[in-house]
Amino acid sequence: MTALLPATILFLPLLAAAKILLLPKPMKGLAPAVSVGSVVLTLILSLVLWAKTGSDSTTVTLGSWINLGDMLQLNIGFKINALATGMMLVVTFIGTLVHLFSLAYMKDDDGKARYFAGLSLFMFSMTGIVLADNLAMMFIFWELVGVSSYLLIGHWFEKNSAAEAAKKAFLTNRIGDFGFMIGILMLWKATGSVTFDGIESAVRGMTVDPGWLTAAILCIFCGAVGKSAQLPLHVWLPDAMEGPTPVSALIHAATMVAAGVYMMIRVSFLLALPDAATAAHVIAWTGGLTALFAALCATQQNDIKKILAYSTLSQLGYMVMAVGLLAKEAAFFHLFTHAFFKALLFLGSGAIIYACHHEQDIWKMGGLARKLPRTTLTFLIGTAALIAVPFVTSGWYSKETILHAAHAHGGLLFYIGAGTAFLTAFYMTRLCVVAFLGTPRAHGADHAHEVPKIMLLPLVILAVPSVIGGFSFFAGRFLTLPPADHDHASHVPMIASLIALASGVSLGWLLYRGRDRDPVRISLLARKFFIDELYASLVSWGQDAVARIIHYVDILIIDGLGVRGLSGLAAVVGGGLRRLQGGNLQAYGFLFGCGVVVLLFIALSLH
Amino acid sequence: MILAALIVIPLLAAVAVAAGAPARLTSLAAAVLNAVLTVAALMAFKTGEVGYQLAATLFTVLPSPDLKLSVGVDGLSLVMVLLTALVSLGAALASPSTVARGSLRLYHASVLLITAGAMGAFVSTDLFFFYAFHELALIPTFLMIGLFGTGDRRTAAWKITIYLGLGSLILLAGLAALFLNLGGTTFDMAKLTVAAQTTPMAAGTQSWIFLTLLIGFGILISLFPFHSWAPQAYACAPTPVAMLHAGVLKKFGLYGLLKVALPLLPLGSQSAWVLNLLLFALLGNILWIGLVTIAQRELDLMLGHSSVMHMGYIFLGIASHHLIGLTGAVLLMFAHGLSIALLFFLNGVIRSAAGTTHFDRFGGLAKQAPRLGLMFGLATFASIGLPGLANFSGELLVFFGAFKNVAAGGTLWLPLATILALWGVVMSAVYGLRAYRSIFMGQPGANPATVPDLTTTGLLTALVFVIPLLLLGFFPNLLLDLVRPALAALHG
Amino acid sequence: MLLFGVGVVVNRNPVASALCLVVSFVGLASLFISLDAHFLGIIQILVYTGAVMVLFLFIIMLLDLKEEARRALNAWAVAGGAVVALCLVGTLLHVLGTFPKGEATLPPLVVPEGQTYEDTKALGTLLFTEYVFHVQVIGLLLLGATVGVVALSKKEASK
Amino acid sequence: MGTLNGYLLVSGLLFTIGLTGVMVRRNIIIIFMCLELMLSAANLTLVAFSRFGLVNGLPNHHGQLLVFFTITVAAAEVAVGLAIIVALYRAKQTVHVEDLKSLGG
Repeated sequence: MTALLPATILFLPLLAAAKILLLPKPMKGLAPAVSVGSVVLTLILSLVLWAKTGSDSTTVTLGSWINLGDMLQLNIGFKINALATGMMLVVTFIGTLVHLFSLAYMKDDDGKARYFAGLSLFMFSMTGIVLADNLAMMFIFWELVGVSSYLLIGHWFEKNSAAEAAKKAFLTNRIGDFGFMIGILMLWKATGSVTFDGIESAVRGMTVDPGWLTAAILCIFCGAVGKSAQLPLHVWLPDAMEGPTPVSALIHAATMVAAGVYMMIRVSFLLALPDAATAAHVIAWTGGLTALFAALCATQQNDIKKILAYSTLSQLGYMVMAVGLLAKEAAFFHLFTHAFFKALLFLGSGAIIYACHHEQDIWKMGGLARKLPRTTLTFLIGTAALIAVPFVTSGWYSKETILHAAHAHGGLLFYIGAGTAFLTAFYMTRLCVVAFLGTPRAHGADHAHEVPKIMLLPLVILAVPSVIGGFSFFAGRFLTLPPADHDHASHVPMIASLIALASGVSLGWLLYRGRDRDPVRISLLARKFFIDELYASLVSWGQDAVARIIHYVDILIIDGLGVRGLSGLAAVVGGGLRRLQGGNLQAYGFLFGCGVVVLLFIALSLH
Repeated sequence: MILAALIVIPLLAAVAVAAGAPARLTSLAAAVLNAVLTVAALMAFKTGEVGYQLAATLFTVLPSPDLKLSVGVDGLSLVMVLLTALVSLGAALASPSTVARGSLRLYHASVLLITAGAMGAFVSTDLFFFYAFHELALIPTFLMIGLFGTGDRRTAAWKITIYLGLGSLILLAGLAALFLNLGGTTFDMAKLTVAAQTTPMAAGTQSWIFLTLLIGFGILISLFPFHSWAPQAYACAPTPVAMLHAGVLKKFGLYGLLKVALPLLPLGSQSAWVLNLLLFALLGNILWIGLVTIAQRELDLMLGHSSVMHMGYIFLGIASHHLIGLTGAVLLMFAHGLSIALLFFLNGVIRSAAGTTHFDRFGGLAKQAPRLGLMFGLATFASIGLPGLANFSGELLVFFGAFKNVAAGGTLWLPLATILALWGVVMSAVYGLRAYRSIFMGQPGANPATVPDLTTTGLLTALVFVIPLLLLGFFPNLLLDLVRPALAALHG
Repeated sequence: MLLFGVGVVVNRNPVASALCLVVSFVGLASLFISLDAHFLGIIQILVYTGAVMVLFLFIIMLLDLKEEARRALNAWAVAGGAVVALCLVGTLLHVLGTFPKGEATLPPLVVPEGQTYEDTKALGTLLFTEYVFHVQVIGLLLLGATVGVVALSKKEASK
Repeated sequence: MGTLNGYLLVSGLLFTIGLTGVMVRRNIIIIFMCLELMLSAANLTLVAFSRFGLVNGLPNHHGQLLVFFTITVAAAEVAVGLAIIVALYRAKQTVHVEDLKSLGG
């Protein structure tokens, strides 16, 4: 296979973004068309790529990015296998729908051209991550998705909250990338390669120092922690909801945040090494704790997008946990199904927000089921998939595989997973009951009306894979399903998740049916365990205060002692010399004479 | 003769401006001509060949010791010439057509003299003129800050004069010691390199001379703790001077380290204690100054500090003593030169329109000045090392290089220093984005300053920097292919 | 001659000092002539004793300088001067005492047959051949000095 | 007196006298005269060496030319110097160097 096809898929969105940027002002109206055109084309090309690849795995190199002879070669190359093509389909499919949805959602926005340029830039960067055959190239695009995410979260940059959220997202990701880079360097140091294939063959051929390996894996995992918003770098994701809702659906639900999981799956051969058991353990626990933590937070949020954001965190936690449990197929399976139903939920929430005149508080909605029946229906399908309604939804199958893996692994993680499933069912029921049932509690919801067709269309399209995405006849075409060994598997996970689902839904129903105000108030959860506050004070008291102190020290000591000391010395010496330069000609004459004599003596003594 | 013309044109233009030619037009014409000639030199340069090309001896000053004004470029100096040509073109575009006080002729003539001095320092193949041309560029710099600066310009001018004067003096002492210890018969850099290889000095002598050179060059580059002249000087300097000094003249010290100190003192530069000192200092640059930068509330001071901080990465590349790191350092020098010049240019635009650069006075500027916002964003992203822009490639190579040498008998500190330096990438993102956030995003605070959008000339100026940054971000090999053979020849 | 040189220094009256200087210069000119440097001797008399000294006297008259009031001599200056002078003299004597060629007496001049020694001619030839550039420079210098003097006095005059 | 040493001794003493005068006297005009003395002393040395170091049996005319130039420059110097003294006197009404300290810091 030549590099032409993947290269086209990669660079088409970049060309679109550049073209939008270079469009002259009067033609900025063409921006959406350019962007949508490019994304549709990449979807088609991705399908071609998927069809051509099948179950092969090939690596092709497009060209050299940095060429330092045999010292260092960083290439732009593509590792194309079923994983990559499957991910590409997810990205381009959801990308296309989000572009379509945005056409309506952003119709009246002033910065439409900027928005679509950002979307195209994102598609470019995400494609780069998916197709990259080496860590360096992945890191490049890793940073670039960060930028496009920054641009899109900060789309409404005049809003202080959006500006802050964009900054926060970028900086938090930077912290993760810091670790990622160290991990890349450590792996390069140990194996002499940055390509996945090179590293894989190297670690199979030799033993890497276990400590070094564990540290390297955990450092790489830092990148995933940042991008996939795992504890403790999760804080940016809920704030990222300041961005336009389609962006939240595409970037902060379906694709970019899954990039961390995807990356860990790409390097999962490292986790499978016997020496990496500790690292895998840490990863699994990080995922599990994030899942539980985020689900707890979600139960007390009132902003519809925040609830969904925390649920995203929680589901990502599942995936990361699966990666840590060495069940990479399960992780990718869940990534795949989650992408559809979470995109559906986000676009659905976008439609709701749009219909309710930009109202995001669920307590100011209510009775929407009657006002927006079709939107409600698709939203409910998404919810069903998320809370894993058995047998008929995609989420059920993928979540089941993860719980199976956790159960097989044994220990506490399985119970955490089950508990999270219960919480998921509970908070989603709360959301649906409060928003869709009852009577409108505010003006916006009262005057809500069904959204335009172009917004509804993506919802309907997404509802299909949300349902059938988990069935093996569908999913099996796009990805490697986890080995099905139902004969030997215990039924404990299935029973546990059924119990969790039933109890969660009924508890939610009982608590929230017919309420106008939240009957439960747990400020610890509503305030997200005060982690934001903790970080804020850490930044302001730790970093900023230290920075200010150091600033003064810099002025006082270095500038003070250094420069003042230097100039002080100069002043003393100068003062001494000044006495000599009294302007008295005779003194000059005397000194001149002395100089002559001294010089004479020197000249004589030299002979 | 192309290279000689590169020096002579700005000199002639300076004389013409002083004599009464239209100031802005003449300096612009000289800058454009120089840029064209630089492109011609790039065309004429044969990539991959070792040694000086386009070499010429203009005149012999002394037959013995061998001292002559001769020019020539290898890949390394050609890159610096290109940088000088680009930044001086930008600076010429950014120079005003009227000045509030003082003489416009003096202003433009000084800018041209700085350009000529920088060009001369980079194309000279003679140690003496290498030094002398840099001094030629420094003097108008001091003058300009004192005469045309803003804010507390007198203090700033005195500080930079004393500091850089002292630095030059120490440098001179180091160079003299180097010259004498290598036989004292020639100033020709190529012959000195040969002499250093055939009759190496004792390791101890080398270490001491290297330390002297490191301090001398270090003061010029604002190596921690000799940095405190830089932020204030840049904050007070007129825009073209800040662009030229931060963009080009500061790189002279690094160029000197790469071209003179490392190849002539191979043992001295690798002796453990000198290396440890260097690592300590460069971490000071990155972490200490990084924190100080975070504390800044004014754009010009922040940029001044950030330019000090970024020198740390280049020093890390030099300290790595590995070809990867050295190549990365050169790429970073080039990229940083362009990005900081662009930032100072935009800072100048904001300052001249608003009269202040304090963050509290701004907000949401991207709304009223979208071009400015875009260019500033690109420059910020470049300087915090985002892929797609040249700085990232340079930083990446520096880190790879510094990490590479862990096993090659390098000191234990090197990997740790690399990791600590990597944290600097996070810090630069913190201050870069904070500045962007406070000035261009969010709601305007009380009493906001208004800044008009970039004019076409302004946009053109910015593009002089942005285009090469993007080009090298996507295709770093363009520059690496030039630099690598030269560095390989210099550092064996 | 040396005595008159001392006279320059010790005389309180500037006019007397100047006259002592004249005599001293004439002595010097005679020394030049005794060294067969006739041309320089004449020049010395013409320029120094003629032009320069007249200028000095003219200025002294113009400024109407009286005898110096009997100020207390600056003891430090005198002591310092004496020390430096003694040092110099000591060094001089030491050097001359150890200078072997110094004992040489005047060597006779070797003049080709049928010619007399004409130093003026020789100097003139040299001056306008080998040193013609230097003569030009000196000329310029004198011109500059003239202009400078005029400028200096004129500035005062316009005050 | 016919020896080289004799001439050098005279020259040296004359120089010393001049230098002493510069250091001891306070009248600027006399200081100026003493400077002329020192210059002349140097001239004497030059002429003496020129006469004693014969070239092809003739005195070294290059040395004598240097003396010629020195005299010329000294004349110019005297002219300018005296003009300055006059200007100074007009401004300060004094020729005593102790009263002329405006150069001091």
